[in-house]
Amino acid sequence: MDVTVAKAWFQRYADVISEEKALLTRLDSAIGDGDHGANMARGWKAVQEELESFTGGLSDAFLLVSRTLISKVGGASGPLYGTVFLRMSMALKGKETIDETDWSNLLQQGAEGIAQRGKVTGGEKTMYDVWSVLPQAAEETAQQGEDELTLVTRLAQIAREKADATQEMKATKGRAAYLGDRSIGHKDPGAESTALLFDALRSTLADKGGADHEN
Amino acid sequence: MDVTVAKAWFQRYADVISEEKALLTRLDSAIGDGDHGANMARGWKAVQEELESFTGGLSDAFLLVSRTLISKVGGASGPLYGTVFLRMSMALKGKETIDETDWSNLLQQGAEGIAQRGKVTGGEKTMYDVWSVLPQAAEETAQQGEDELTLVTRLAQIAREKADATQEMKATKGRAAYLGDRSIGHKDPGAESTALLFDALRSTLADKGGADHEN
Amino acid sequence: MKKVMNQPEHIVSQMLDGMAQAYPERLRLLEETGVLVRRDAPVNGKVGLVSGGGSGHEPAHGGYVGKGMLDAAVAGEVFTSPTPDQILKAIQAVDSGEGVLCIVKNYTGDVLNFEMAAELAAAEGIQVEQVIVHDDVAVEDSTHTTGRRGIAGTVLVHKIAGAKAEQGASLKEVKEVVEETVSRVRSMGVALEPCTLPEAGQPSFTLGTDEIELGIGIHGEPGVARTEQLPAEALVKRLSGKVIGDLPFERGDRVAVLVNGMGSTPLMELHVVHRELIEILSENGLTPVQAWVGEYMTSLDMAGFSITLLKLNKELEQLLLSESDTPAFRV
Amino acid sequence: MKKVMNQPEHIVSQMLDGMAQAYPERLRLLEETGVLVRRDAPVNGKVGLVSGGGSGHEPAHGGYVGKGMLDAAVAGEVFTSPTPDQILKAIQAVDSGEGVLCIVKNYTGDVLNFEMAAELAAAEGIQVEQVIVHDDVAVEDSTHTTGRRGIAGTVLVHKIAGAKAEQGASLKEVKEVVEETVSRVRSMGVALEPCTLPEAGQPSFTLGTDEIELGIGIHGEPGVARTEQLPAEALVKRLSGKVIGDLPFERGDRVAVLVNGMGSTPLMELHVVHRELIEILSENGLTPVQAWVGEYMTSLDMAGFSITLLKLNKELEQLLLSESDTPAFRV
Ligand SMILES: Nc1ncnc2c1ncn2[C@@H]1O[C@H](COP(=O)(O)OP(=O)(O)O)[C@@H](O)[C@H]1O
Ligand SMILES: Nc1ncnc2c1ncn2[C@@H]1O[C@H](COP(=O)(O)OP(=O)(O)O)[C@@H](O)[C@H]1O
Ligand SMILES: [Mg+2]
Ligand SMILES: [Mg+2]
Ligand SMILES: [Mg+2]
Ligand SMILES: [Mg+2]
Repeated sequence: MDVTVAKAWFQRYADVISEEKALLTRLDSAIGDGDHGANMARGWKAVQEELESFTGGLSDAFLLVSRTLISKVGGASGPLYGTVFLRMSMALKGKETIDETDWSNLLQQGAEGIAQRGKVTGGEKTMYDVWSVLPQAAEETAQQGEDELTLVTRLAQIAREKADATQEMKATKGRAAYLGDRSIGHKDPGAESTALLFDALRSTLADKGGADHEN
Repeated sequence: MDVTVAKAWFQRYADVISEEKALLTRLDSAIGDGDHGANMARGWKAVQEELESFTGGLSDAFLLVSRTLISKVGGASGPLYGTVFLRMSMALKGKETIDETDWSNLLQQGAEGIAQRGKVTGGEKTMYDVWSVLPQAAEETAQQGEDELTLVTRLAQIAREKADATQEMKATKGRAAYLGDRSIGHKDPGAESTALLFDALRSTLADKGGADHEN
Repeated sequence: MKKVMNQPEHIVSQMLDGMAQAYPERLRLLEETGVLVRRDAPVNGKVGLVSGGGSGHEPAHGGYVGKGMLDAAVAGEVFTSPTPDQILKAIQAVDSGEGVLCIVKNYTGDVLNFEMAAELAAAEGIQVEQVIVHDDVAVEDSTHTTGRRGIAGTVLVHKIAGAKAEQGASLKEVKEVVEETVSRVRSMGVALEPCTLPEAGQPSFTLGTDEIELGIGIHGEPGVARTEQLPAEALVKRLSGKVIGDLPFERGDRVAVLVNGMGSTPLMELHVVHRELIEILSENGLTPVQAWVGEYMTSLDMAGFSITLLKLNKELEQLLLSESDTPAFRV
Repeated sequence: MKKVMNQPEHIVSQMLDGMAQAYPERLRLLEETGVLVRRDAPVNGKVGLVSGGGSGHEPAHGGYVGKGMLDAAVAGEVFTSPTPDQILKAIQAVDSGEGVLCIVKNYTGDVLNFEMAAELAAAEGIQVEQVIVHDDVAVEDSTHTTGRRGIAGTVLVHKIAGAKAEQGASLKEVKEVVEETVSRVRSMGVALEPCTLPEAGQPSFTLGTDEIELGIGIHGEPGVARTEQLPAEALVKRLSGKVIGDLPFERGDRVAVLVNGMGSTPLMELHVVHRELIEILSENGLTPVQAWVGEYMTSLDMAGFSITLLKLNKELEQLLLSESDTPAFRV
């Protein structure tokens, strides 16, 4: 991933969020307060706008996302996603490009940011249930000698599974926790938006792969 | 009509109102504020209770109805019906019983009371459209030599027709006036409660007739 | 219909109990009458002010009882004018010998019952005067009809009447300033959703999912026209156009503004209305001197709002802004 | 869904415009921030008080800005905590050098955003402290979970904090009395009908025609249990039972009472609730010292209400009853 890929990823994700706003709203209405779709759409639309005039490097692109989310999203997801991208931006300092071997550390930084900010551990039915398993998955896939696209495809797959698996969990953090047992049977909206994030990354890289072949 | 008949009439009418409360509410909801059923039911339930311990004469019975309606009904219909029964009570002063020849004057007093209190004339889609035609009908029927039951049956019939005829009128008095042309097509609730009043009188006299025959 | 109540027949008396208990230093409830009076009524040397009407308009009218506003509020059953007996009790309770002014909204029921009460009070030797408020520009104004309804503008009338009476003005003087106020106040409302009477249990009318009703009255009686839903800007323009277009407003006027919620429209939306209205006023060269935005004259759980403008003069402005201390209206 | 608004994305900023215009002597709106501050902020020698949260709770929080209460209120998008940038602007605007106390309702989003703002302010050398309000007894209180929500009781916390700060107390002293208040305030709510977010356009949950939801939160998030509709008496008994049964109340206590409407429940019904509550308090040997009945912390157009009790001591009672002059809360 270099800054071009990162920008394409963020732009694509902004489009995805705008398309899936209603889905996220619906999930959040069931066990939260129904604003996750609007929150994410507001934040990522702003990211898209900011990116138009952006000319910096890889780390800066992540910093831009972090700052924009923190200042535009609000709610629980604003500081949480904001922290993720902030930590990733730090981890990317000085790098112009990363490959499959760097992903595990990058994700580790993001996941730890959520854990600290959100005082959350696994199994509490939050976005952290997705983030927390990704570093190790990246590590293992890289060790198997797979390329970045394969690795990211694997991440997207796992993120999807983990997001879907939150459905059967009982929430103990975030707004859904107020529902107790009644939160079971509904997917966590933050976990879903995370799954969409990695799916956008996968399709961005896949397109780029296609484009590279054509060249 | 003597005081026994009057009491039976009022008691029967109280029952009718309690049964037809929903109808009056529905009519008033369409072109008014939906309280005519509750207003009348509250007032006539109180009349029924007051009558239990009542031992006075004919004029007093009408006065009791007047006072009770004025103090319990409120709205437009409270003072209007209250005035009707007050004027009738005055007209009945000193009489223990009336016959077919007295009805016209009695109704005239009632109708005038409404006209004065309500500053209303015929054709404005109110209860007055019913009351205003009854004195003459009573006069004519009495002149034809009919007995009281026949006369009252005729009154009930005319009251019913006149009440139904308010449906096609445009209201210019009372709350329905705010609707202008949109009041057309709905029956006036006060006209309906008046029609019910005369029907209760008819069936009271008819039952008494039956009872008299049996004796 | 979901209402927080016990038996619907008791909702008014239980509401009055709760209200009297919430403001024990300000109000007292006359037993079995539905009348809330100022704790210190009758106030020596002051003209007594009585208003009232059907219940379901809370905080009207009990919320306006207190220093600088009403001396008594008479609560009828839901949407039903109070009876002459009730009104008489209120008049008796607030007359200090200086006479009593009744402020009546123009509905046949209210007018008739207050009229009868005034006759009874006069028979007892109490001086009683009456002013009829008819601020609703939605209704055609014609001497051949019932005339315009009294709606939310009545609250500003209460305020001015109260301030004048508090100054020790005579019954005649208070009545004059109130009549002047009535001639300068105009309102119009809109309903987004109907209200449901506790005893009826059914909405008083129905509106389609995209329909609104312009010129609604405060008794849930249908308004003067239906239209599809409009954005706040267009809706406020339409209502305020009728209000401003009516008689008394001219460029350069100073006006008081009341944006009144009908019961279930959130304050958030009322503030959006206020924002639109301020813009329109400025386009029309009208200066808003003071605004009240909130629920002042409701219609049970109706959704919607009304807009009221009062054209001020020096005296009215000073009276409007002088101190008042009542549960629902403090200046 | 029928709302009086223009584009749903603009409802919050237009609402804030309208609010600032309604109270120009009391409030000023910081451009492009969603922050309403006291016109005279920062007040020399006084600790600054900042609160806020998602919008949709009007009059909270802007209605509580003014003398004797908050110095600034930060409005997030509807039901969305404000961002650290916004909160930082508020902190900066009200710090007179005596430091700033943030009063935060216990929601993950509010806590995280206020925390980040406090870090940013501290980096600028501003002393910032934070108190978290968690008065909702409907939610299980456990260190392993998110803990109890902050709901309507927060308004009484604002009042006491404001009174203490107005006395010139230090940041530490204000924080202490606020923490004491938080430990003594308990609330619980019920929804009769759900609310609809302007952008979502659909109710946030659905209730059967005879169903109500107990323990509802103020973001329209579903509550803790559903039941069939109950008469006011039984319903108030059930809610107040949980509130009174919780930690701090004992016979002989003096309490402040807040009956809060959720948005579309009429004042009439809130007063019926108040009446029932007063009866229950007296059965439990609790003395109501002062009651507030109305809309204080709403949830858009939700129908329902909450009950709050605050166990007083001498200082808290004196602070609660001392003067305040804000758009929505005056003593
Ligand atoms: N303490 C926490 N740790 C990690 N994630 C959390 C936490 N609290 C909430 N979340 C995530 O945030 C999501 C909700 O975000 P959003 O709806 O935008 O904010 P809010 O809950 O404030 O309305 C949840 O679905 C969950 O994934
Ligand atoms: N000015 C009037 N003259 C005669 N009858 C009237 C007048 N105004 C109203 N009414 C009658 O009163 C009835 C309404 O009574 P009710 O609903 O009890 O009172 P309100 O209109 O005050 O709610 C109308 O249907 C009409 O028949
Ligand atoms: Mg949410
Ligand atoms: Mg009626
Ligand atoms: Mg009525
Ligand atoms: Mg939220």
